Amino acid sequence: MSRDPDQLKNIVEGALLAAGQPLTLDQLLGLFLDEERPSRTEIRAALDALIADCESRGVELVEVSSGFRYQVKTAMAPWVSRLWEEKPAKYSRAVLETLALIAYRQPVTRGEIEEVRGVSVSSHIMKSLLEREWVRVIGHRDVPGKPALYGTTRLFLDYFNLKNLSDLPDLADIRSIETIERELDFDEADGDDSRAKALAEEPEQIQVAMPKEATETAVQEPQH
Amino acid sequence: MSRDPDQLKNIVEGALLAAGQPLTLDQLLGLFLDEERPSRTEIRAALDALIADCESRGVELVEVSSGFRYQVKTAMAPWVSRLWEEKPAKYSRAVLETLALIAYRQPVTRGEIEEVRGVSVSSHIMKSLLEREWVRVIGHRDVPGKPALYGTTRLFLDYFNLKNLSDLPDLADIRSIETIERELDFDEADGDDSRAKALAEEPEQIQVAMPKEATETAVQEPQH
Amino acid sequence: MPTASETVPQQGEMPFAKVRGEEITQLPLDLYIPPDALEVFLDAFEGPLDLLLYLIRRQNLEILDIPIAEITRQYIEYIELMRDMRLELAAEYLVMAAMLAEIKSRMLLPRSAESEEEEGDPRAELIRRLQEYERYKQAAEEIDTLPRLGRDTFEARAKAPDMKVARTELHVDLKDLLLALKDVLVRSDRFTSHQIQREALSVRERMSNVLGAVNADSFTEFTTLFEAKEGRMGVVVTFLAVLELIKESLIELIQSEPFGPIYVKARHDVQRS
Repeated sequence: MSRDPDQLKNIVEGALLAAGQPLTLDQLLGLFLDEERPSRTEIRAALDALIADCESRGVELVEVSSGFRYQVKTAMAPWVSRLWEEKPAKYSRAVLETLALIAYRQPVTRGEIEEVRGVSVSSHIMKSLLEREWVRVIGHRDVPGKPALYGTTRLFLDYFNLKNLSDLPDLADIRSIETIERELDFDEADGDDSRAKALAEEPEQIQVAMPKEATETAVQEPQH
Repeated sequence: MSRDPDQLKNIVEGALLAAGQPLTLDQLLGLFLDEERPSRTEIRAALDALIADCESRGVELVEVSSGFRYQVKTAMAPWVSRLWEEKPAKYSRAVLETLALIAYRQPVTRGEIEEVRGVSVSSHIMKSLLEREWVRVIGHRDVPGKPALYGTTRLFLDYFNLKNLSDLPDLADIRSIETIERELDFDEADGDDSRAKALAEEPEQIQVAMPKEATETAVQEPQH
Repeated sequence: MPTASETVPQQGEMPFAKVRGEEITQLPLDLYIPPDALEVFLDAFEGPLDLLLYLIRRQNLEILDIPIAEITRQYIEYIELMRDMRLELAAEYLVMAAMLAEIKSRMLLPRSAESEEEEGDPRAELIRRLQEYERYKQAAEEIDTLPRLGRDTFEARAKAPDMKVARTELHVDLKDLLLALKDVLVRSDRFTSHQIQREALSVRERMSNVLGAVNADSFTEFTTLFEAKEGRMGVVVTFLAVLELIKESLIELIQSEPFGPIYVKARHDVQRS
C-alpha cells in the first residue's frame, strides 16, 4: 500500500514512545491492518530515519535484545537522574562477578561459578539475580544432584543496553607463560583510566579500592 | 552560566521523556545545580523550541495542568491503540453455561442459575456478560434481598442470528446433543459465522419451537 | 560508555579505604593494618583468589611470574593477622593458605628433570586459577561500566493518546453455548422437574418483554401489553406471560373499581440496563 513515509515514521515513533518498552519489528508490523501493512523494509527504513533524527537530540532510538526502544542519551544522565531521589541500585562485586560468570559461561552451574571465584556463591545473590530476571534456570546438568544450569535473559541484555551476548565486552585472554615473556617489555603506562574513574565514582560500593600501583597494573589489561 | 542552548533543550527533552509524567517548570529547574541553573526564560525558550520540533512528528509536547508532557498525537491513536488490544481468548465454560441458562430460563436470578449449575456464579462472569450487552437486568424478584432478574438482549439474538428466543433449539433436543449436531450440521467444516447463518436461514431444520403464527408474532417484539 | 567525568573527585589519589570516615589513601608499607580497617579490608576481597591477586598486583608482579615463597609469606601473614583479630574467616582462605604452603614446599624440593617434565610447574594450577578469576573479575568491572537503565540511560515514554482500546470481542459459537447447556443439564436434574417446553420458552421471552415494559413507579394499562395484530396466539402468549409473572410475584395487577381499567405494575423497581 502506498503511504506517506512520514506517517509511517510518526506511527512507529508514537508506538515506541507510548509502549515504554522495546517493540520488535513484528510488533510494529502488528499495528497495521492487513490491507495497510507496510513491508519489513519500509518499517526498517522508518526506524533508520528515526534513528538519524535523534542525532542532535536528547534521546536516541536503539535496538536492544527485545526490540527497539527510545532512551535518554547517557550524556543527559547527570541531570535526568535528579528526577528521582533514590540513587540507582549499586551491585556488589560478588553480584557482578557472579553475573559476569553466568553471562560469559552460560549455561553454568553454581558449583562452576564457585570454582572460578574461589568462594561460595550465597543463595542470596542467586535469588536476587533471579528476582531481577537477569538470570534464569535454563536446565539441569545431568550429573548427580542435577544442579541447575543458569543463563542470562533478554531483560539482562536490555538492561545493559546490549542487543545480544556477543555485544558483551571481550573477555581478557588467558596467557601462557611463553606469551607473557614477550609481552612483559610491552606497554607499561597507557592504560585507560575509565576503570579507575568508575572505581572512584563508587567509593562507597567498593569500600577498599586497589592502591594506586595495583590499579595501574590492572589497567594494562583488556585491549579492546 | 553560559550554556549551549542545544544541551539545555536535550536535557529538558530527556527529562520529560524519562519522567513518564508531566513536569513543571520548577521541576525542570530543579534538575540543575545552583551554579549551572538556567533562567526560567531559558527553560521556557527550550520548551518552545521543543514544541516547534514536534510539528511533523508522531508526538507533541503540550502543557497540561500539572506541567509539560510529551504525548503521542491523537492521529496515531488507531495504530498505537493496537498495542493494547486484548488477545482473543475464549469464554470459559462457566460463562457459556451461565449465558445458556439465562437464555433458556429468563427472567432468572443469579441464585437460580447457581442452583442449576451446582456452583456459584462469580460476579466476574455476570459482569462480562453484562458488558458484552448480551444480558441485562430486567427487574428484581420481590423476595428478601431483591435479587436481580436477568434476561437476554436483542444483541444476544443478533449475535447468534436468532430472530427470537424460540429459535433456540428445544431443551429436550439438547439432551441428546447428537441430534442437534446432525440437525445443525455442526460437523461441517465451514466457519463459525456461516454456521450461525445456516442456523438462521434454515429455521425448519432447527425444529422451530413455536407454531408458525406464534413465531411471527414474536418477531415483532421486543421494543426496548 | 558513560563519561561522567564531572563526578570524578578531584584528588591526587583514590582512597583505598575509609576508616571511621577518614580516607586512607596509602596502604602502610609493611603489613601492618590498623585493626579497625581489617574488617573493612577483608570485606573488600571476594575471596582468597582476589586477595592473592591484590598481593601480586600491588607489587607490580605478573601472575605468571609470582614469587611463590614471598606471596605465600604475605598471604599467610594476613590470614594470621585476621585470625588473631578473631575475624570470621571463610574456610576458603584457609584452604588457599594450605595450597600455597604445599606449592611452596614442592618448589623447594629438589626435583629430577624427569619429574619436572611430568608434573610441570607446581604453580601452574594456581596461575591458571588466578588468571581465570581475574578475567571474570575484569569482566564484572566492565559490565558495571556498561550504560545501564536507570543509571546512565532511561527508557523514554510519552503518554499514549486517548483511545478506545478496541476490545476484541470473544467469539462464541451457538454450538458451544448449547454444549455448555447440555453439560449443565447432565449435571443437574432440576430441569427435569420443570422442563421448559417449546411454548414455555416463548412465554419466558414474553415475560422478559412484559417485565421490561412495566415499572414500579407508574401504572401500565393492561391492554397496552397486547397487540391485536399479533393474533390470537400472540395474545395468549402474552397473557400466559402475565400470569406467570404474577405467580412469580414479579408484577401485580391493580384494578381500582369494578370494570375499571386494569393496570400492571412491577412489584419492585425495575431496572433497565
